[in-house]
Amino acid sequence: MSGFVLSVENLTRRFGGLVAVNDVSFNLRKGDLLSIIGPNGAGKTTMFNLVTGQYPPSAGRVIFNGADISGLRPHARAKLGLGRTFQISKTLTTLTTLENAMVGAFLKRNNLSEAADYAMHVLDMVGLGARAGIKAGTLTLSERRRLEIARALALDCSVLLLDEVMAGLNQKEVESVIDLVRKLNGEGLTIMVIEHNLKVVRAFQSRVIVLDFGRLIADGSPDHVLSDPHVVEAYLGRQHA
Amino acid sequence: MAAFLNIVIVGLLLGGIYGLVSMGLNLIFGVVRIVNFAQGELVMLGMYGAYLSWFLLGLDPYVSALVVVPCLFVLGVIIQRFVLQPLQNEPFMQIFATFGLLILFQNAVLAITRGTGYSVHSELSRIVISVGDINVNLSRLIVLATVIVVAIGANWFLHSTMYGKAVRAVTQDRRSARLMGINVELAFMLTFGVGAALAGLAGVLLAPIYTLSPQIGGNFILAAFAVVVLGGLGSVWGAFFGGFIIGLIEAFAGYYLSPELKHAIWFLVFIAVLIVRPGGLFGIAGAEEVGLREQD
Amino acid sequence: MNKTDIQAMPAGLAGAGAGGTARPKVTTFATELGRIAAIGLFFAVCLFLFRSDPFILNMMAYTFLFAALSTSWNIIGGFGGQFSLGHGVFFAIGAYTTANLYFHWQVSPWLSLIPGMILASIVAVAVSWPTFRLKGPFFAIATLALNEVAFVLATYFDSVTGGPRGMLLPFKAGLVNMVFTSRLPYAIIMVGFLLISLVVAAYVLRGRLGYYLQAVHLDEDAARAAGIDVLKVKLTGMAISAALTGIGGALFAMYLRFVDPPTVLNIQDIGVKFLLIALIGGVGTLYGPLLGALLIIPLESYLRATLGGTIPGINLLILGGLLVLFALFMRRGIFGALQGAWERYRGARS
Amino acid sequence: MMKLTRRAALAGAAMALCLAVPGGASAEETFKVGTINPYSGPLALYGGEVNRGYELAADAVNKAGGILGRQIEILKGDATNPQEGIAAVERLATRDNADAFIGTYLSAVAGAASETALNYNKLYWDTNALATNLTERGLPNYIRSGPYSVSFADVSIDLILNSLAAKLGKQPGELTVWLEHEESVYGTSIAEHQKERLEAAGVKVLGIGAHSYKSIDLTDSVLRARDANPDIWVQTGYVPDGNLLLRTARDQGFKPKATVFVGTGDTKETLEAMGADGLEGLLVVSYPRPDISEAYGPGSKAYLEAYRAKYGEDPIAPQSMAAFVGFKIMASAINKAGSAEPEAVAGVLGSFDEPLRTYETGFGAKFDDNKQNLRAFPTVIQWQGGKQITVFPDDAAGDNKMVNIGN
Repeated sequence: MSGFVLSVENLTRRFGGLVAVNDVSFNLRKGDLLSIIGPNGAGKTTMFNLVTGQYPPSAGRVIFNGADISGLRPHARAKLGLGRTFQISKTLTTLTTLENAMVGAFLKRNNLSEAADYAMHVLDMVGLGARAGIKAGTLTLSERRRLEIARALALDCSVLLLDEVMAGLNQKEVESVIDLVRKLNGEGLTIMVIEHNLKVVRAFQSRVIVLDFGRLIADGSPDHVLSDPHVVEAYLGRQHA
Repeated sequence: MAAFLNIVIVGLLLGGIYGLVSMGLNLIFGVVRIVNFAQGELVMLGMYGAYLSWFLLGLDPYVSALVVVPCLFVLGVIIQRFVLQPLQNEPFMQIFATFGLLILFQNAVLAITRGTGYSVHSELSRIVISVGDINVNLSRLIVLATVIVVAIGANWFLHSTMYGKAVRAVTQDRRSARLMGINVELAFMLTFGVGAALAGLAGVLLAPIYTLSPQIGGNFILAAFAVVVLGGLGSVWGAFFGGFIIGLIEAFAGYYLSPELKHAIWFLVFIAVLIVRPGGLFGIAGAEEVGLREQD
Repeated sequence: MNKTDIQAMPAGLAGAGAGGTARPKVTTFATELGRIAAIGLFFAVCLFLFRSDPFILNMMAYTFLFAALSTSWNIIGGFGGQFSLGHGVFFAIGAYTTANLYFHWQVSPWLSLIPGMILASIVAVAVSWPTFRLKGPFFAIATLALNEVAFVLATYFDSVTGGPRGMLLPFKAGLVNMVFTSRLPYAIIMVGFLLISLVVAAYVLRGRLGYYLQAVHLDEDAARAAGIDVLKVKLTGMAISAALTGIGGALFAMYLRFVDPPTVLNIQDIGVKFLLIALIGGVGTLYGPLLGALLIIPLESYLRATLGGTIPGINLLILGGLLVLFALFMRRGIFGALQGAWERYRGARS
Repeated sequence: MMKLTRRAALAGAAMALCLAVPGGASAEETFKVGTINPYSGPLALYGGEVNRGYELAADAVNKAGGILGRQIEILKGDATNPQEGIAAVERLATRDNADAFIGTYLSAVAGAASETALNYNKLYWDTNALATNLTERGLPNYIRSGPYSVSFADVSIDLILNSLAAKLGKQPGELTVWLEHEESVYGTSIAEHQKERLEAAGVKVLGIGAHSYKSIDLTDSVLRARDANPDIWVQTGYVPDGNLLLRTARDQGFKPKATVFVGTGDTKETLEAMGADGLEGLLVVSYPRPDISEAYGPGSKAYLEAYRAKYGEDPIAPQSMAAFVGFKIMASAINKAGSAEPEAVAGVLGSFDEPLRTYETGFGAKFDDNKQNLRAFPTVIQWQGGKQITVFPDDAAGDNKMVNIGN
């Protein structure tokens, strides 16, 4: 348990007969940048939602900063510092960009201007400073993604969970988000990313785990993992002689 | 024992009335995902329609259905097209709009009739069938028969006709229904039209039983909500069985407990169901969730 | 150099982070207090001008009362998006508590405001705790049912509420009894209540609870992801809103000195009027309900005075029409439209 | 009757002269009477009917010299709930400086409106509100000339004890009664008083049933009454619940020896709902109708002619004639007092001692210290062949006879 920010122990989740997540265990140290990949339906999102508390695990535990949070509801986990983003971005459209970030900043701050200042700081970090005053409904897709990240950061989260944050972005936008993630990780933020874009995973040059049919089939550096026969098989299917 | 049997009959007949009134409400919510707070007023308009056709054309109410029901259908289409369609993704504003319609219809009729308590004549409503100690008024029996026919008809329509399947597809997921080439807006207009027509039918059949007043819609809408929530929003059988359950509860509470408290009792049942099983007995699982997801 | 100076700093230095762009101004509670004070002053002048005209004073008292009640409803209905039709129940609780304490134990209405508020909040929380899981129309239906149950219970429990006969409060003039012969003191009390509800609403809106309520209204999942306990936030908003509505009920009871179920629990006269005013003024905005009340209440009594006698129901006919038109074309109400125009004007200018 | 009005006219004329001389109030300035009734909302029909009674009375009084020598002007104040009652009185008192107020088809409105009128020291004369507490609260400016719920209850009990008992061939002690009433203040207060008087007379009250007038089904109320098998079924309520009870009773085969309705059930609305044969024999205690005998209600025929002449139809409801009479008593009281100030009018009330059968409704005028007219009683009609025939009290009935009771 020493030094792990987040550890997942034998996590399992069944939906009726289907075992979406099957006995998955891994640990996350402070400052790690972990990518979770796997074919569609491998259980990535289910595992992600077990960590964020969307639904309780059928078995196994989620330990966060040493505390067992398996039973906590999503908002309680967010309070402890587990920030997350949504694949379909959930933007509070009638509020301004700044106010969206302020909703997160209010977690640790009660004073209005303090929350607003910190929200501004966070918006600057994700490069949305100039767009702070406009209604969030008018932001572009990639800007909305950045706003989601900003809202999570505003919680002073110690671990950031990104759910397919690159989905739907063009190449230039993907690169700018990759730089952002690497910058945040560089500043010491532990990040866990769900991604199925292998180029992104290579760009992160950081640890990768692979899920297939709910099981953890590989854990290591991108080069090692991507050349692992099991992983190739999982992605491309069995290679017939 | 006779009293007990009598109360059961009274409860079933009352259930028929509640079922018929809430059938339209349930159809509209099931497909269009809108709770029409003005449904009671549509029933009231049906009643006044029956009176008008009796007063002007001398039609017996049961015949006037041929005139009143189509008119209500057209009114329903107009309401959906011009009032509710623009508010498709604004559940908040939908409630405001339907409440505005409620006040509008009620006071328009009041302005025209100055609140006179009209009654509709029908030879049929005089006939009473009595079996031993139990007496049943024919017009209530007609209501019961109608609600059974309508429920079976609606069920057959939704399940075995092509158009019915299209409506059910729209119920499950508008986006994919649209992809399948179903004109969703048209489906909504027609469904709201049928919902209003059912209200008109209920109004016509209830006209001989009640004294007309512009406010009578309010008495029905509360019962209709209790029925659809208990029975399950969006399901035809929900309104059907829900009606009988509420009818029986009211009849037993009224006779054995006290007539004053019977309204409070089925409201408490209503709130209990909302909490324990918001989807209702037959409703689509988590109807209250499904109902409200933004389906563009 | 205190906080406000930072905002005025040139772009380069502002913002807590290095190289941060200037933070756009966020309206604070302090600025709202200034505006509310200005409004209070304006109404004080109006009261002074019309101090000898009881008809206008009566109209103003009634307008201020309903502006305050609509502002209170707006806290949970507008900010939090919980469409409640049951606020008439909290209004009635306030009215009956004060009437009972005054009638049976001669407790001064000023004192009985507190138990009235507390009781209203307790009932609000107890009732909405189970129903808050429901969304939009379901919650509205449950509150409609609540209003109906309250009406039946108020009629049935004769000993507590005076039953259908209602309670006629004796005429004992005096500040302590909150009973006066002239309309001016009542108008002053009502404007006081309006200012209190505006201050509370402003404090909520320009603070954490206000942002949390709006987040809950717009997207509950996003709110949970931002660490918001959605149920607790809704209950807090409802408790505050119900407490204020309870005060309104108490003042109404002393103003009328008569409380019976049809008067305090009438859906169209009380329950629906709160949200009708809020919608037409501007749901979810701070001053929308005030604007709505200033328009609707005088309009309604003007219609009643002129048309009421001739064609029965014409005044409600017009209000019903307004409700539909505003829901269709002016969803953000008059205040929202003004705000939109002001932003477009400011946007175009800068 | 004549003696009084001539003296009043003389006093009025004198008053007018001295008013005119100082050139203050010009002679042709009218005496404004604010009429407070629901002219909108569900009860608009009945509010309008009461106001018609006032208009007819104003015409009559104006012909006889008006009030305090000034012609009367009717100002309508619409109020469907207490807060609107306050607003209406405020408007009429300040904007149109009404000299006196009269009204009220709704008791709740009467309470609030009369207290507001007190603020302006204006007289509030009530002709139609029934709630007992309106006079018992001792408001200095509130006088009621019409009957109140106790008088309705009393006449219904007198009917049972003095007429029905004999017709059914039973002593009061052997009679059994079921009291049904709608649950608002109107029905409850009448039913309670009926119960007291019946039990005092030794009659067995088998049960009291309350119901909401908005109910969709009243079968349970009817079955409870039928199963108790009373001789007489008494119901106090409004038109919607009354009609539904009658229909359900017919359907359920509940035929008590006598059915007595109190307050409503005597209008075309009930006839339309049940048809003439459905109503045959139903007794209704309500305001006296113009068809009462000339001996009991002198001038009632003239009232009917005046109503038809002015409005081109028969009275919609009997409430208007009671309003008509109440307005005339108010006019004579003000003229006698020489001023419309509440204390002055209250002062002269003691001098009123007109016997029953003085006015068109058969009312007399004698006020107790609560300023309630003790000689204002409703009469009882019976539906015979689709017509409302006054059958009780006997002298009001003239030669009309009660039919098929108990046989």
